[in-house]
Amino acid sequence: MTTASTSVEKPRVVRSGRRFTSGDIACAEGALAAGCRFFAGYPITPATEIAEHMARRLPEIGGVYIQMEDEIASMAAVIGASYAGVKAMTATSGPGFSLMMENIGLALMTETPCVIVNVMRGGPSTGQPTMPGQQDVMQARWGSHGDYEIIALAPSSVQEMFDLTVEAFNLAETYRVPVFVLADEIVGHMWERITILEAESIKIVNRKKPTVPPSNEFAPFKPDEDLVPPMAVFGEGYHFHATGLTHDERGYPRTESAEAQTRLVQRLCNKIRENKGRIIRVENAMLEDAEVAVVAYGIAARAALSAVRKARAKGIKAGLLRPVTLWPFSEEQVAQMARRVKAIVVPEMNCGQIVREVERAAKETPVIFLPKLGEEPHKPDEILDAIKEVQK
Amino acid sequence: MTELESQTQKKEDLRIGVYVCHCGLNIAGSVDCEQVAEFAATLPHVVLAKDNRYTCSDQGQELIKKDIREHRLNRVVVASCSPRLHEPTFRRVCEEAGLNKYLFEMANIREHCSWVHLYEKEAATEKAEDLVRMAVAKVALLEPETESVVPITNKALVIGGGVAGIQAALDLADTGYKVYLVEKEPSIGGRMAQIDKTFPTMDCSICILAPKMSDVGRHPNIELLTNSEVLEVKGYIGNFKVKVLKKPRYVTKDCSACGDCAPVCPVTTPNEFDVGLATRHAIYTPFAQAVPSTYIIDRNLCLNKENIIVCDKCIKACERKTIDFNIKPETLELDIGTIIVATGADVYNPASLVNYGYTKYPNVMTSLEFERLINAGGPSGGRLIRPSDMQIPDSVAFIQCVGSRSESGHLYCSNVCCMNTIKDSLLIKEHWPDTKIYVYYVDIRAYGKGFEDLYKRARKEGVLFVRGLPTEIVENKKTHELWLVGENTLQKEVYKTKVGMVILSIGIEPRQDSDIIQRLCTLSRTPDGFFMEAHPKLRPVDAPTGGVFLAGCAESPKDIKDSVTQASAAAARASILMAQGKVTVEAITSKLISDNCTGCQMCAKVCPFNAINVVPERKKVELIEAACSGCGTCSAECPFNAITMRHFTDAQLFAQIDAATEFDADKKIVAFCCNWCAYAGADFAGVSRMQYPTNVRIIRTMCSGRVAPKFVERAFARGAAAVLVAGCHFGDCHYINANYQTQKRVERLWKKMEKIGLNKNRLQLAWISAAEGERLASTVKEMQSIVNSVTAEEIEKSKKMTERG
Amino acid sequence: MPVKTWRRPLDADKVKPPKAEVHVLKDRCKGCGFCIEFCPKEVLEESNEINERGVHPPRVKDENRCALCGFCAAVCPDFAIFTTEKNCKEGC
Amino acid sequence: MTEELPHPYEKFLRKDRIPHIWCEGCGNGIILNCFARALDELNIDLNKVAVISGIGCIGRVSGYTNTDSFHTTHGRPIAFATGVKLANPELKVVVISGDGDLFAIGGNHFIHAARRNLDIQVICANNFIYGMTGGQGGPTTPLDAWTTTTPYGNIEQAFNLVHLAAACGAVYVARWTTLHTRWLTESIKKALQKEGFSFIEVVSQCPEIFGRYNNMETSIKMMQWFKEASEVQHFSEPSKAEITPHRIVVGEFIDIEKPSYGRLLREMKVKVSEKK
Repeated sequence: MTTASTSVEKPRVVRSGRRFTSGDIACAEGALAAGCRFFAGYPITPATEIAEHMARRLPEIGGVYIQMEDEIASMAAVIGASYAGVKAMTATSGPGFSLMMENIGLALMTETPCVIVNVMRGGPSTGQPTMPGQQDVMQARWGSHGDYEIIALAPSSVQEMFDLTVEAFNLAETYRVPVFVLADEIVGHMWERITILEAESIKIVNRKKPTVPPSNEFAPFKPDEDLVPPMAVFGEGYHFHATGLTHDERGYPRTESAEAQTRLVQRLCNKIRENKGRIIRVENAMLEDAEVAVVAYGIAARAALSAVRKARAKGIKAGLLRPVTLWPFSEEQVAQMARRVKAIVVPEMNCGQIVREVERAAKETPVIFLPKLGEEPHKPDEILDAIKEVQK
Repeated sequence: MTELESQTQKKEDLRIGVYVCHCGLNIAGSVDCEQVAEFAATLPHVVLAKDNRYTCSDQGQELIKKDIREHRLNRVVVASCSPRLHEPTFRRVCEEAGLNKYLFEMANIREHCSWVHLYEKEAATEKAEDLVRMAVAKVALLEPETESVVPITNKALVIGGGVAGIQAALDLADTGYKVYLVEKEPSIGGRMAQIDKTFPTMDCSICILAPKMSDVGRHPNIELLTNSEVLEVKGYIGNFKVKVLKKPRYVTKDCSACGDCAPVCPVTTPNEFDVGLATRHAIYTPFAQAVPSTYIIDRNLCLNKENIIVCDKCIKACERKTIDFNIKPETLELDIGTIIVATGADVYNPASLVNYGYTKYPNVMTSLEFERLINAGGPSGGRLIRPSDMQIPDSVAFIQCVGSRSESGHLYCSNVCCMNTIKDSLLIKEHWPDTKIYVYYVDIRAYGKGFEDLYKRARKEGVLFVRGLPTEIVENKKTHELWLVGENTLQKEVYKTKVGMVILSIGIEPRQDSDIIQRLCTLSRTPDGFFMEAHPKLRPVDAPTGGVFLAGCAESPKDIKDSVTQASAAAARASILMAQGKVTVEAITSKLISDNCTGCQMCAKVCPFNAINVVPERKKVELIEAACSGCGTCSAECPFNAITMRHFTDAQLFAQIDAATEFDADKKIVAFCCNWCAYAGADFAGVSRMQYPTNVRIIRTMCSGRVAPKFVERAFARGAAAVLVAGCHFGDCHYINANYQTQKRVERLWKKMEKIGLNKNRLQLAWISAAEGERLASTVKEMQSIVNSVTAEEIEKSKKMTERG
Repeated sequence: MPVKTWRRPLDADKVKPPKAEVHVLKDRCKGCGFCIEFCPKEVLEESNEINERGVHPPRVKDENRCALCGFCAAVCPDFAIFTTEKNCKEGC
Repeated sequence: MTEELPHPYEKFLRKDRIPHIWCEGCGNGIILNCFARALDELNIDLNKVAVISGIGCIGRVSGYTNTDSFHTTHGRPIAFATGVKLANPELKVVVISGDGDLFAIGGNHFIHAARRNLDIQVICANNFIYGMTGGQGGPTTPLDAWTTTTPYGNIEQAFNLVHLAAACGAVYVARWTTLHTRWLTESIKKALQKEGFSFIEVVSQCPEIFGRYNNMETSIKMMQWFKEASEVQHFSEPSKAEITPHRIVVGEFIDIEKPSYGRLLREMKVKVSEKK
């Protein structure tokens, strides 16, 4: 185990200890801690610092950083690296995210473990590069064509930028699926004190390897009970084939068979849906006896929390439900909570995206939406006013 | 000044000296030389006429010089042998006496007179007088000429890489001249490389040749162009422009001749070098000691024909990656000063002699096949095995003169076969002493140094020499043994001998492709078909064309020693030229009389050397003297008398015609003969003492193309009974193709004669090579009937020919 | 060189090119005809039988002509033809 | 004539995938054939080969090679290969794809991979059109050629692929036709042994569409065109390497040494670790 004193000489993979750092850097360090050794990206505000930090750190620890010609290529390279057996990621923001959609689809179809960090900014199009936003939440869910389920995590602190990036990799490896870290400009650029655990205390998950030896009958997409196929990688002798076409368990194209299409696409969805319980994480604050609930994620959740505290100080029974996992959406948790509260307040830095999911889950319980666009995040009092409002 | 002026102005001060030569009895034997001399004295402007025994002797030459000085002679005529022999001698004499050498003329009263009319002294004498009259008439009109000097390129081209070519190339290169050695085959070495041992010394042929071959390969001054052919030779002595086609080997110079490629090649064919006794592949080297050692791909055999590579076995086998099917043929353009033709010879193919059964009986083979068979490096590893059963025969018969000295093959003796057989018989004795060996011969010719000893040795070793060739060979179908049947002409008894193997001692014949080189270098050939030297005695290695020399079997059948000797001689001759660095070319070139030229370009069209440019703006042509070779076909073509030939002007030729026809023209044949073929042919008739009628008067032109219709018409107008125009055979023309114009002109004349009702047979056209003395003689004989048939009326009619024309 | 070679070379047996065996995987053939068209020895021809794919696979006209250059195998888009050297131990 | 023996290149193919989907006389099969032969002759460890293809007829090739293989999205095989090669430098990463995939939608990836001198081999089957989608014009369609989207004759200039590759910095560039199987195989072998970015253009026949609509009705006719028109001009000026109805300049155009991205990356890592 490396001690703090020797750490100066030898570049450490995990920079354990308490340090003061930014969200983007914490994200990068989290990736390294999770075992990421390949980063392909393209400069874009406000995610650039992740690339820059990876460019500095990866060579030190034997990894590869490459700046590709665009985000399409970055995403393709990430898939390639993952298929060559290396944990890989990319980081971008709205415009780049759009370009990545094509190969995110490929990653979904070929069940490629990889992590895509989207430090959200104001859109559409080039929008406001240096301003925060939460506008890509739905794109993350539906952006690529076709039917699928993905996983997205929403950090709301620098600490979480580290922790959730580690978790993103673990989920990607567990379910063979691209996992998004949906941060935003504020969290990405924010500096906070964080604690990085010792390497061995950080839980790392690696993809399942095939238990059968290489053979002509090897079926690279034959799932286990958890619906996730063990993953062979290039160079191990399995001589397997993967394609973006609808394929059978051998990985061979099945472009005419309805049965094959149903079988494959169903499984791609189900391997996430049926493991929801294990995937979804929500954080509750003072929700037990709450009469008014706030549902918020990312940066908005921080203002929401102080709003709830202020409300309690004024004797209003308010509480907070924060989906840490944005996708799959924590429908049950919200539904249960909705049955107990009088109303739900949903602040989002967009014109209404997650709020639709909340409304769907809340059924009759009224939902008040607090949109926010541009430079400033929500102020706690704005949310408090909304809480007071529904209290009347 | 115009010709007329110059003539009239000369007339006053012309002082001509005439010398009539006895040439021992060569001339005096059938010509009354004193009488001819006395006659000469009576001719206009002749200030002195003498006869002497040998005009070409030192005293003879001194006498002429003395006379030129003392009697202020400004023109000289020597009546003796052919100008082709001694004109240079007497021209030099004139020059030494301060007289321009172009003011000299010869009357050929030996080859064209005394020798061909041995038994008609009177008629011969009369003809000699005519010939002198003609010479005097011409000399009176001759003008001093200055010869132009041209530089000589210091580079030699040797065509043929046999032992002769190799020797010539090495000698020239060692002298310090750049040499291009062009060889058709993939390797140099030629026939000598195929032979096992050489006579009479019995040393290993390739062992003594190989070092020379590699010397050639390494020599800094030699550029070796194998697998190459001469495409074109333009220009003239010292300044040839030669095009050589370098055919691709498809293997680069980096080839280490490791031989890994050949065995994997899937296609095979009989190996030419081993005369088909061994097999080779499409990629091969002809023999172990080949130079260059680089392998070569026979694309006709190789599977990779067109633009695609179907088979890559050799490419794969070649570690050094030297095989490149993409190499393209290239044409090199070389500036050459001198050329040595050493193209060698073929061997006679005895298949045509059915009675010997070659190609029918497996155990009948040629002496060349024998060489490969007996050669330790050959297909049988030196074992003398019979193809029928691969066994060593207990008896062997050699048959001499196969294809030589016989009507069925060639008439000449091939020179090497006797000694070669003797050598071969000894080789057999050396390895298998008990073998019974018969040699059936016509004569044994062991003329050379050490030859007789070898012959004796063979007899001592028990080789049986039987005089009288077998009339036929009969094969025992089962055993493939051979019965030889013939007559022993010494014992006058029939023999019937059984042997295990027969070796046909085949002769040497001219290469089938000789005509190509002949055309390229404008050479002549003897009736045998070998290339003819400029003079059989005095210039034996010079070709008639300046700057071209001959070596080896291309000139005549000869053994290795003679080939090497001749090669060194040729190299020496070429070196002399190049060492001088320049050469003077005869001033016999065309001359423009600008006032008459209308720019009609007729001349330009017929010039074989593109020596005439058209200057449209001036409506005139201009002549390029350096390129002009002096055939004169331009002036013959010019309708406006705007071009004439130096030393063969219209006036000079008219004068000769008039002189020839001064007396009883109606009995005479006026013959125009070209210098290189017909005139030389007439000389050859003389040398061979072929007798023909005396009434022919030969006028020499450089080329039959010089013979303008007006000359023929002049002859008829003067009442000549018949006219002969004679030149080289088509293809042999010394001026490429000028004689085609001759043909056209004569045909035009024939039409004209028919139109005006003249018997066109009175004008004859004949192609006579320098070797065809016989043909000239017979032509003249045949023409007698015409001469006799011509009536006085016809003569009168033809006298008006010119006016009508 | 002039003398026409008419004899069977003495080493004819030693350097005899190996005998070939042409293998056609009939049902793989799609009938493009490249092997027939580009065989330098014209060993192949179109057969009149019809394979699974409904085309006429090539048939060997004269196996002895085959020089084993292997171009048929190299130019076949369908891995349907190849040649091997005949094992001539048992003589062929 | 027997049938028992398996085809000598069987081991390079996914037997259960043969016969392939390509049309009769399609050049793709020959390219696959030459690739197999190259692997055979170099006797490369098949466990260390990854074949990456894009979309289009030839894109299916990765499904037939008995190696690790990936059939990526349209135009992205090179980008994907970049990830594979950098993540596992031990692998020989070969991209086999079409002219439309590599030079229209994928053009950007091609030029940048060549610029980086990434250690991959790119083999492009150039059939002058989009075959899979039914014969539309593309970046290599010759001027005046008929395609379903150039019904009045093509008015766009075509890419000269070898010139493009050379200009972008490829260390090995060659062009052959599918008739030049021997040379093509040698070039593939060279490329596989070369450090850095190598590019081989294979002028290939699409008899079904391009041939049929441009008066070469049969695959043999198209091969005859290659035979008559092709002209080997090794190391000639790539910009002059034309492809016209009368002349197809083929050969090796570039063969140079230049440090590859992989090598520079390794050296950098060493430097970095020494610094610390």
